[in-house]
Amino acid sequence: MDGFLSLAASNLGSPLILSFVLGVVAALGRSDLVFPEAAAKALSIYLLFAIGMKGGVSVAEHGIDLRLGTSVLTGVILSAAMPLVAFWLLQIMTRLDRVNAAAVSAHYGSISIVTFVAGTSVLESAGMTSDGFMVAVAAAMEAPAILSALWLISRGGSGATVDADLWREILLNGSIVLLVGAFAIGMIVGKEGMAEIESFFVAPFKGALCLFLLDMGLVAGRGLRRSRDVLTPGLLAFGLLMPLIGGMAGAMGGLLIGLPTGSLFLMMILAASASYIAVPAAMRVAVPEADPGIYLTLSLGITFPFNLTLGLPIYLAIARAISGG
Amino acid sequence: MDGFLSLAASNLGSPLILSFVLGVVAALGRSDLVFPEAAAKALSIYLLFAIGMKGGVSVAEHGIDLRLGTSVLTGVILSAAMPLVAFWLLQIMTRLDRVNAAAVSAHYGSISIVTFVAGTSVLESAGMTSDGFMVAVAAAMEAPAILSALWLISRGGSGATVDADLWREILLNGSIVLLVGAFAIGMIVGKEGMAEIESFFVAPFKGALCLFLLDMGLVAGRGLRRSRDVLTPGLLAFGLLMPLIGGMAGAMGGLLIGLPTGSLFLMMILAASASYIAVPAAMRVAVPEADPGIYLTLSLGITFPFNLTLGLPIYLAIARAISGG
Amino acid sequence: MDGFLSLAASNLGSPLILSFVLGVVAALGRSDLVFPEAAAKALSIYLLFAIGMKGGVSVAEHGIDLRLGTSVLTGVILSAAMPLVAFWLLQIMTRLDRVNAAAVSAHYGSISIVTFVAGTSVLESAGMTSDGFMVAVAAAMEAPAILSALWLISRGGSGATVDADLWREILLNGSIVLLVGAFAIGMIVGKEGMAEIESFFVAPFKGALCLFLLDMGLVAGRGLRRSRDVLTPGLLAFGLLMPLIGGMAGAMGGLLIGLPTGSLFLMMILAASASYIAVPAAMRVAVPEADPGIYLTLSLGITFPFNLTLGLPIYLAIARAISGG
Amino acid sequence: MQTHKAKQVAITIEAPMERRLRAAIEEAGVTGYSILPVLGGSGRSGPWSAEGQVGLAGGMVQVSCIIRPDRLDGLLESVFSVVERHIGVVTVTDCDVLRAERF
Amino acid sequence: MQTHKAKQVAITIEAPMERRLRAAIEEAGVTGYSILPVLGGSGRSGPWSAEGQVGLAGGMVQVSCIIRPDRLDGLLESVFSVVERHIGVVTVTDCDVLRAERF
Amino acid sequence: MQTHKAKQVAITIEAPMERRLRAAIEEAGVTGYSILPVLGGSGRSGPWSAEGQVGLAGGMVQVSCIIRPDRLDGLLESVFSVVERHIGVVTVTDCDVLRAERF
Ligand SMILES: Nc1ncnc2c1ncn2[C@@H]1O[C@H](COP(=O)(O)O)[C@@H](O)[C@H]1O
Ligand SMILES: Nc1ncnc2c1ncn2[C@@H]1O[C@H](COP(=O)(O)O)[C@@H](O)[C@H]1O
Ligand SMILES: Nc1ncnc2c1ncn2[C@@H]1O[C@H](COP(=O)(O)O)[C@@H](O)[C@H]1O
Ligand code: NA
Ligand code: NA
Ligand code: NA
Repeated sequence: MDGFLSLAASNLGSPLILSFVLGVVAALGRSDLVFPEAAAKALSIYLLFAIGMKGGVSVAEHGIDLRLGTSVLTGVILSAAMPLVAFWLLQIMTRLDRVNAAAVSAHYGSISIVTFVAGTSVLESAGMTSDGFMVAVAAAMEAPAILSALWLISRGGSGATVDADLWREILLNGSIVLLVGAFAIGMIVGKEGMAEIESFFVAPFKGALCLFLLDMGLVAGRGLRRSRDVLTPGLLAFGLLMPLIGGMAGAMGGLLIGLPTGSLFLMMILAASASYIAVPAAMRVAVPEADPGIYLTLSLGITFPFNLTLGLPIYLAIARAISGG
Repeated sequence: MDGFLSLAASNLGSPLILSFVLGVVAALGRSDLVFPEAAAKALSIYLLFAIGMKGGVSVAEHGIDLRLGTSVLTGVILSAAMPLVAFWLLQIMTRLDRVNAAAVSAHYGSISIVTFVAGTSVLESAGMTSDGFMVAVAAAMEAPAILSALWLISRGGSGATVDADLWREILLNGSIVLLVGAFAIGMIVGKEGMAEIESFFVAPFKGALCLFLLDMGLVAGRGLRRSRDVLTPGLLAFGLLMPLIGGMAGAMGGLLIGLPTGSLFLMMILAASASYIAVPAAMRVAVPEADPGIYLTLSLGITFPFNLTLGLPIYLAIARAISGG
Repeated sequence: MDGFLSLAASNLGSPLILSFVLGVVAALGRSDLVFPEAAAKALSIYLLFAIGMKGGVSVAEHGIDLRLGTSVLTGVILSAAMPLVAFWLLQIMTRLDRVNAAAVSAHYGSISIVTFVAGTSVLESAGMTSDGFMVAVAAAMEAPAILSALWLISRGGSGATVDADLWREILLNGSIVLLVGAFAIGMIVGKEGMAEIESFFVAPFKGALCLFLLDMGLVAGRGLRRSRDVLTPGLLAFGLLMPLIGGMAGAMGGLLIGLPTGSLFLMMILAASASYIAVPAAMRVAVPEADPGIYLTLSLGITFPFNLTLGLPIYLAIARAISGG
Repeated sequence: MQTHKAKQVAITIEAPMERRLRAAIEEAGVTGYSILPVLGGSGRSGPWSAEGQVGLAGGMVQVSCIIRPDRLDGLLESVFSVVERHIGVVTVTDCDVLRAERF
Repeated sequence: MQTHKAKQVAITIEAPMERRLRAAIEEAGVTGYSILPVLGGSGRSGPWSAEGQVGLAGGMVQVSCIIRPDRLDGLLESVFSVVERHIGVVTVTDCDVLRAERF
Repeated sequence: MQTHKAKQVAITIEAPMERRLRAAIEEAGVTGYSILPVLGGSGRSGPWSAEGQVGLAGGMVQVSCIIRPDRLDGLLESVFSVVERHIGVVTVTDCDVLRAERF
């Protein structure tokens, strides 16, 4: 508990979280502070590329090991299975119809790469390490949840179908391509190749992440202001409970395959976090009937801030406790 | 004098000023060189965040001291009072009507954060320090001038009113929120927290400022090309005289409250500089009758370049002379 | 040959080239990964400014020397003469009409600054140096080719005329102004002035170039996908042969004026590379009848990737062989 | 396909006035509108361009509302109260819409 | 100058649907269209803004086609099949075009 | 509200031609126009997109002028002299404007 409190305090007092809070406060106070769309997109490309490459370099360093395979597999299973849990919970806790419940659950099976990145920087601050291949796990977990959700919907008789085009869009969406591509580049160039470019991709990374989190805070705050009425107590409770359940699922998966503390923590984060970029876009195409006000508010307005502020120290404390790290 | 000449020469020969000059020359020569709007906005967010945070960290280092309060108060008084001086001068020196004169004077009471930032980097090059709280003074000086100007207009019987919405827009405008928010973050995270992100916010700062000044030069040059006819000799003289008067007012205020040389210099800059972002936006809303061609040309086309090139060394020489620094 | 193979391998395995390849692959796979236009433009401003300034600083270091003049002159002659060679080749190898052939040849006389920059970073990795003034040569080679091409067209009786406006647009186009302006700034501020800003302009340069090449790969890949049908075998052959011819012409010019290995290599690159920014814009204005699908596909889709991947090591091997470096 | 008569009202206005214009439109009972960026232009107050600008003051946006014809007058009055003292252009165009039940 | 009657069809649709809409337009035999950015707006699904957004999901674009009047029905039907289940607005306006041979 | 008949002329043209088009418009005595960005599109010269582009060559812009009907012919002639050899689309639409004294 003591360890958790000091972790939580140091997390809440980090420039990353404070930048996010500043964004939320500015948006709720209706400041006219905004990030240009192009700048937000450019920052996200930078962050994805950097995190992917770092993962690849680290794998090149330590050699590919069997755990890469088992970890990716575990991630895929988690991503595919968690929507079922989320769907079931939503039917108990809320009055969402089948389509909306399925759409929401797709988000929770998938992942938030920014939460993942914030986790890696918590690890760094704590002087802990993690496996580079967790980036590949992150990429692998983006899509399966979408398919589970679409299956849930089609079982209900609604006509959500996935045509070839949508398949390609889901599997080759920008963030997966960047993560996987940069991961591959990192593996090829290794530590040496990285050395030439690390004053762009490594040193300034955390500061750039501050600005990105400021933007995320602005967007999340604006979303919250606009969608307050959507948030029933049931939905709110789901948005706080589901990440904890996901985190535990991630922990169990990670323990099963013997992940060390740092990677276990990241696996928990992946399972606990909810998508707000790739999945919403897929839902708009495949399930236009589902209300984005619900799934975006939940994943970006509730679960993302929760994970960022309280979730990270909770998951780290748990990861340490159960892995003996 | 000798000291001033060498200061002036080293200022004019710095990459910051030369970048600005390049922008002006390119615009006057009608090159098609342009900065994307989104990039300019992103750069300004970066600069405001960085300067705010650095100020906060420095305050965290040296402890809050009474002078923070007296300096902010002095700044607010200067910002509120200078428009009256400017208005009176404009009525003597030019033929502007009441509304345009008031609108112009609002700009001169308020501040230009880029001039301030350029000043801090002149200090740095000269190996001098300043108080971190001067950033808070800068933020505090943005708005009061607007109210003075609106009061001047309403006294004249014209219907410029400030509704609740405009109040919020003025006080929570993006640059104030960023400066104050980042200042607060800096105070919370302190030197230690800053260490993790300084290779993004500190080391590349000056280079980023070069690009931003290049853009400012392009915008200022384009503005000058378009608004040449607006510039009567009286207006031009005002645009060069008013910053000197403001600078002296800042110097007196700073001396009164016992600011050390570096901070005195910054106070002079704040008083001497004229707004070209926050105030114009407020004027467009509250006083649409005022001609932006006049106030933007003066503040961005005349006073900004003057301060940047000649003003900075002049103010520094004076600050040194009167404070015995 | 051995040297060449290892050069080629190290070039192909560098993060720069791999980023470009990632972009091409993503575009050909129709991923939705895109760079915001504003971010691409901002990156290009950064790169041009940085490369220009570095050149200027290096000239300030080593003093201006006669070779600056002779090199610029050689560059201008190459730029003006190569379109004639290209035009003649195109008439032999392809069925392009006069106007399209002239438009294409303008691109090959002019230069690709990104290829140049990639070349400087190959030099760096190889621990070799080059003359700072080669940046000025690059700037000087942008425009002459356009005039040669317009002359070729007008000789054919078609009415491509260059009015004063177009002249200004060609000579003061953004990239020339940035290169030359930053070069001048670099010469003025010298190594000392550069020191203050090099953690923005020097250290992160290569990493930023990676992202830019990723974008170039995306654009080139998209272009290829869209313009496949345009590419006859003749055109394709031209797009691979012409850079080699250009490179040899550059080598001869460089040898004649006694350039050392590094600069000789850069001169070869300038001659070998084809424009895809400045020249296309000029062609759209002056020769709207020419099909951009042809000249852009050739210069950006064929020659640029060729130079980047195979051309650079080839030119470096040749430069070393003939200059005894 | 079945289409229905409608009016498209396009208001080009300074960016700092956007929030007020939106409020006025909503006050007129119109909840559907789109906002398009404007890169630059020229008018009685001279030419301008958004390029390289940091502040809102320089820029303009175009707000476009598709409405049922009978709502036109209410909307125009509400809009006029905002643009009255400000620079900006208001145009009304006849158009047909698919899915009229939405308006 | 000589002008010809034409129709302008403007479709405001969510960005993730853009690719499908383009395909539908091309299927209807229409090869000319332009895509304009939309910064934000409001509708039955509430207000939105592109500012600071990273994903496509939030944004919309406006696709504008100028066509010969006799192609209108085919185009609308094709477009409708895409927008049917989705949010978005479709308007048709009469216009005149220069250089009608191009359409 | 009182409105007046006007014409809206919209010219979609390649970005490198923008400066010349503006000059032509001003030569025709028209001082009011707005410039809107175009993100991409398709036409006889194939599809294009501004995304990731650095140069002007690839992009297009849309210039929109609201004018008094009696100025239409002069404007079209002036515009035509610029677009004649270039790709681009010119449309004319009837509209009503508020505050006609401005045009
Ligand atoms: N006749 C017009 N057609 C299109 N846009 C216009 C027109 N007049 C003004 N505008 C736009 O509105 C802005 C302000 O116009 P003004 O109030 O006349 O200065 C201009 O800069 C243009 O962007
Ligand atoms: N009446 C309208 N006029 C203009 N744009 C509209 C209108 N209705 C909807 N839109 C645009 O279409 C988006 C989605 O509308 P809706 O489907 O009603 O939520 C809105 O956010 C607007 O950008
Ligand atoms: N019928 C049309 N409707 C709307 N925009 C068009 C149309 N035709 C062409 N355009 C635009 O003009 C550009 C050039 O057209 P084109 O000259 O036909 O290649 C296209 O890429 C579109 O952006
Ligand atoms: Na998850
Ligand atoms: Na001031
Ligand atoms: Na060349």
